[in-house]
Amino acid sequence: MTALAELLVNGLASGAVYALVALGFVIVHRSTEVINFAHPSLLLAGGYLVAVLHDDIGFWPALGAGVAGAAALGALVEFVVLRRLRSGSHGTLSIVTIGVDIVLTVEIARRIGAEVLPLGDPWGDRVVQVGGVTIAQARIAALGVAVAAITVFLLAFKYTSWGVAMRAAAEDRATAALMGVRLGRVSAGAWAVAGALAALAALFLCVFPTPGLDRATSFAALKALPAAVIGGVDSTTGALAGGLLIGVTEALAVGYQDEAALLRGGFADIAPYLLMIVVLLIRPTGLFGTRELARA
Amino acid sequence: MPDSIPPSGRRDPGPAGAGTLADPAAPAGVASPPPGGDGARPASRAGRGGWARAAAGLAAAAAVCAVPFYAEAFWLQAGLFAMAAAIGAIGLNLLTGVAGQLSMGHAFFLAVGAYTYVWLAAEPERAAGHTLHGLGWPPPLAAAVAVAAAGIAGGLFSPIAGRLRGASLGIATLALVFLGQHVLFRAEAVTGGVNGRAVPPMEILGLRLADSPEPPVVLGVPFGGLEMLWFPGAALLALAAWFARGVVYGRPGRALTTIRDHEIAAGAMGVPVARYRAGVFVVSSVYAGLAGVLLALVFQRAVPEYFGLALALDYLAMIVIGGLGSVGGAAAGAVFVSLLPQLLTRYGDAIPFVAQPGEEGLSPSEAARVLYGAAFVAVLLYLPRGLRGLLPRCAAPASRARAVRAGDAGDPPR
Amino acid sequence: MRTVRIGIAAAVVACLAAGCSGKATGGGGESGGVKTGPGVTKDTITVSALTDLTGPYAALGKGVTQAQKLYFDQLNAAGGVCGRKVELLVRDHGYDVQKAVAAYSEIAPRSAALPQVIGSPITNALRSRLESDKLLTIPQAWAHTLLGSRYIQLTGTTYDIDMVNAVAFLVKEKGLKAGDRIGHIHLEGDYGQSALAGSRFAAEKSGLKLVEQQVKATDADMTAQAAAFRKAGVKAILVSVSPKQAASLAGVTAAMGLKVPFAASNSAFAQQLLATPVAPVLEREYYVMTAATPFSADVPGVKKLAGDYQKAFPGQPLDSSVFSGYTTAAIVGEALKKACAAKDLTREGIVTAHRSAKAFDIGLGGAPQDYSQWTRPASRAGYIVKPDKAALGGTRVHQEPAESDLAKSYNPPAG
Amino acid sequence: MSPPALRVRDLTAAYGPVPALRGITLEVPAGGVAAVLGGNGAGKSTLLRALSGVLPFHGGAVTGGEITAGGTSLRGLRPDRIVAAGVVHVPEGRHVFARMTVAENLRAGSLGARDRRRAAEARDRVHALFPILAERSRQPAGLLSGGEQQMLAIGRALMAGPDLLLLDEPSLGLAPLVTARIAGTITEINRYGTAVLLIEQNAALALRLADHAYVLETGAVALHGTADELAASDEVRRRYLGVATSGEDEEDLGPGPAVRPLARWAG
Repeated sequence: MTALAELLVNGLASGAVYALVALGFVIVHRSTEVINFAHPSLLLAGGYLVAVLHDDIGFWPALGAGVAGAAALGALVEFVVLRRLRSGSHGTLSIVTIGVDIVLTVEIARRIGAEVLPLGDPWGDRVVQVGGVTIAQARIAALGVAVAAITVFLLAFKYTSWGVAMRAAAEDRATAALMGVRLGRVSAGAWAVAGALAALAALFLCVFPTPGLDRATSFAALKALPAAVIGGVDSTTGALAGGLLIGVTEALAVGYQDEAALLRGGFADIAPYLLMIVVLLIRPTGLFGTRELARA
Repeated sequence: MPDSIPPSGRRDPGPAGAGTLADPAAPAGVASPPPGGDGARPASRAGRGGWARAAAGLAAAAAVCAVPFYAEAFWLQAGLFAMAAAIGAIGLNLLTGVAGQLSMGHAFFLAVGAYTYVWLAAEPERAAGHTLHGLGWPPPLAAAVAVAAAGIAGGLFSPIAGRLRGASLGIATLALVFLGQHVLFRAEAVTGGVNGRAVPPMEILGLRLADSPEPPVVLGVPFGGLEMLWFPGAALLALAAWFARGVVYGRPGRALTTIRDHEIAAGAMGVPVARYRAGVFVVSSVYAGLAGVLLALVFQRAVPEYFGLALALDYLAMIVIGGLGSVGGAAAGAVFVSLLPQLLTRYGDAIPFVAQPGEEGLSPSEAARVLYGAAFVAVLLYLPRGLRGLLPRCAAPASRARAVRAGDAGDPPR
Repeated sequence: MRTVRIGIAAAVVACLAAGCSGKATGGGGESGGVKTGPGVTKDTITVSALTDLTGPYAALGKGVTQAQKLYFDQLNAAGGVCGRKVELLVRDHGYDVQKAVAAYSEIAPRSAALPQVIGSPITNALRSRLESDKLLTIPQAWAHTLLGSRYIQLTGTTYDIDMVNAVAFLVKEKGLKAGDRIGHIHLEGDYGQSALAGSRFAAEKSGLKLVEQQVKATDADMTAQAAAFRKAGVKAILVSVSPKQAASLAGVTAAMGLKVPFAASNSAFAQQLLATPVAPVLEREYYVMTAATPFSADVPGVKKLAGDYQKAFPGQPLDSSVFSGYTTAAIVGEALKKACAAKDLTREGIVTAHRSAKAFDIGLGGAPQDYSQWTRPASRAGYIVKPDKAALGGTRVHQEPAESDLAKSYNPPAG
Repeated sequence: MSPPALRVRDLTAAYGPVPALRGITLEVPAGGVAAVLGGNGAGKSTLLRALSGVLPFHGGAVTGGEITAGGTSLRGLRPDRIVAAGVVHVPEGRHVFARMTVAENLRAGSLGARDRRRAAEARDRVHALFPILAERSRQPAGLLSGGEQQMLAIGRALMAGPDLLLLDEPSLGLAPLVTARIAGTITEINRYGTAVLLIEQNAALALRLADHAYVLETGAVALHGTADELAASDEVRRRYLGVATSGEDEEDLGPGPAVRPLARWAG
């Protein structure tokens, strides 16, 4: 029973990190209907900035710089690449982000080289024991930050002008433009927010229980992709639910691989994708994705 | 009905829309040998232009035939890789470029083709500690069935594909790559697991297309496996390109473009949308299967590691760089993407910004990745029709006008 | 239709005309009384490395390649082989099978041997070509499934042997006994599978119950695996994953209060980990099974190598990749010298010369290696080293190379 | 006299190589109502898109001419600048944000307003004009009826406090009763000083609401004049009012439910 609880708690905690990444996908998708395949490189960039800066300026300023830097990089990508492609279809724009990701990832990975870079976080390898369940402090922080970030964005989407503009643009770009919504600003804003979230996610992907940032860190972003789809690519709530679901599924598949032969041999790694296919078969728009609302 | 001369907001004025309905007499593209004589051309064109074209085609065919007599193994192999890639890319372009279904799972169907061939053609053997199954079929039969198997795999997936659009479809197909690789690693009895498995050489009419200790000498040149594979490879590519052009410029192509641009309108016009969507998925998988078989034959060993995400993205890059929706473009993109890293690695010493192995700086592989990623972005930004757009004669005003009209259907609901 | 027929005819003519080409039919011949083959000219012998400088094994590739450059520079400075300079041709494949195969077909026609091939999948993909080209090849991989080819030489112990020795060590020194549970975390793929073959054999022989956890190369967080080990109540953990994954596992188990010894494959440790927060855990109870002599060992040849390497590549990490690169280059160098003495620098001659070494030892520590057969590992004895921040190269010797009785009774199934 | 709410001179526009507008010249006086009539494909929607700067979203571009509104040149401005200049376009087919609530739709309408502090004031006015929007304020807009959606679309545009409202086919697809209700609102809006450029296929309705009217054919102005002149013209009567050429008068186009369902131009 304790074992199950521990698996669940740890699954939720790593799921929270996936949720942060998935939220980045969702925000860009909501405002521009583009699946941002360059997200992994934003994540790597944010993590890299924290890793190289924390020694000189301390962890918290470095984290701020990482978040700001990744946000700026996101906005820059939007401004330099995507904005010039305004006429392209969403599919084309999604494809172009793959190219952006390749270029950025090669450069950052080259800088990281073969190193494993610690991020100098304050949590270290401290853990909390609750009734026999062990959980790393860093993971509790991740859970807290993810829930907080997602709540903030839910509220912002609902109540701020920025949120209304973003939702309007997501639904109908031409009409939003007719309302005086500045589409460029909306989509650059979305990219910046996605970058900031990616940097936060990078932080939690690279602190305990992992030793630090290396060039493979960005692969985690690929696990968040099914999380975003399972939740529904245009739903912020969905990002949270999808992320947690993936985290728990993975933890359970790993934890019980000894008991069930099916789970053995790396099943945990494909479980998110299997789950995604099942969800898509039942609900093509994902668990929380919006269907067209119409009377007809 | 709204004002109807103008095209709608939904049409993709960029790559896809303009690329698909270009002048049917446009050249097939730099890399694809002309599709077998003049069968694909409308009869009215068979005037003087027809002869000129036939002559150009013959020259190209002759040039292709001459390659194995001159080129060293490196170039033959690179060429064969490019041919296989071109076949796969043409198939993907039918699906993604023409029909607008984003697929990031092409690598999966390549793997189905490659491994089905290996399994059917191989004799049972023991290797690396496990027993490998094999049916020992004659290789040509095995290849044909492998290609069909890839098509069937596509058919099985098409119900899922039919339910999804755009990026969601892309991600679902991405899942295929991961699931497929998982199965390849597990199904050791068929695939050989991580170590992969030797690919039985093709045998046509008793002739083994493989290296042998005493290679047959043709006109003074010893013919190894690569030399011999060159000819069927080129023929298959020509056939694949010819058939794809028929699809693109014929009724199915128009139906698919209409579905891509206006699915609801297409349905209303009586186009059987679901059937076309499934059909193009199957056709594209068949192409992938064929490419997979050819790749396996060139590799001589099929290793699951190869059929991963990177390969799937490579194929997407090929069609984007070459030009969405165009057969010649896909082939050109395939040549570009598959040759670029090899050339940079080989001639890296002579290129100023590329560092030597083991030195600091941008290594050849990195330079290749950066160039390829940048080409990806630059093509979409500045060459919406891809490499193909660089060719003269492609931007005939008449065809553009047609493209505009075909894309029109007012302002569809979002 | 007429056009088509004319077309075919013209194509045939063109093909025939093409026949007047001068495509070379490969090297070979004799010069100065020495038989030569591809890759050997009057004044140079070319050997090639297919390495990974940009992919997941970039760290390994860089160290190996630089060490090999160092070796061949030293060899050439000492007069080369057979009056010829030995040139190392390096091609980076970034761990991509297709690039590697392409690079191979470029370099193979002008190479006499391959002192470095990184990546099991790549070695496997090239295997049949290597055999038909008769190229002496030394992969930087230690999966037993690569055994069984006359042309492919694995150096030192294989992963399975290492794990057999590891279990023997844990039983002997860490007090594991029959009925205990022992965990083994391993990567999917060749490396993990090979290690697993050894641990399964050894666990069964020792009456231990093996708890297996497989992970993928992309997994970074080992919390779930650590929890599973704790749940199973393992008394020790065998580690055959990437260094970063090993660090995560060690960190989590320590934080969970699961204090057990770790015995790791040589690829599950990297010096860089000593800069991360898990360093103290690794220094406490982490043992690495390796055939490579640690640079802190008291072996004159290794001390000299460390000095030379640091002079040639200042500031570069000194780890087992350097040792491995240097020794594998030396194996090829020695084979070339012997082949020269036998006046046969053809590929077959080089392989024959290499295969005549029954107790290869060039003063770099470790157990002598037997290269005369290829279905068994060259050695069954490896060092057991411990991470140590203060030690040169990050590790120090915990136990000198020894062949456990368990390893003696183990016969890996050759591939 | 204040400058006209809109002045268009020799406006040309094209979709790629296909010309869509060829030298349009028209004017909407300050506080006036002008109507544009024309068949399918005459370029009416293109004209409005050109004025509001969203033609590029539809693959087209303005290729020549001048557009000024209240003395400001609009040509080449981004849509948000045009909104800020006081010109707001209600697109054909309404295009309410279906997934957002009615209140949020109205809020979206105020995003481009020159003075956002007056959003509350604007909302009160819209609610007064369309009480149903206040009632349904928390419902998703996609669940409104067609007429309610049209009201929302107009209300949303009013949130920006426009000087000139560009209305594209407000009666499209609506029942006669609803159409009359919308027509009444347009007059009401105009009474508060907002100029209106109205596109309608329901020519009778348009001519009743407008002071001036223009007839577009294949992208060019074929006829123009005061609404009364055009209503009296044989050609307009025949082609747009569905009336046989007799001198039958149009008196029964009176307000309210009495509007006669007119034959629509090949819809």
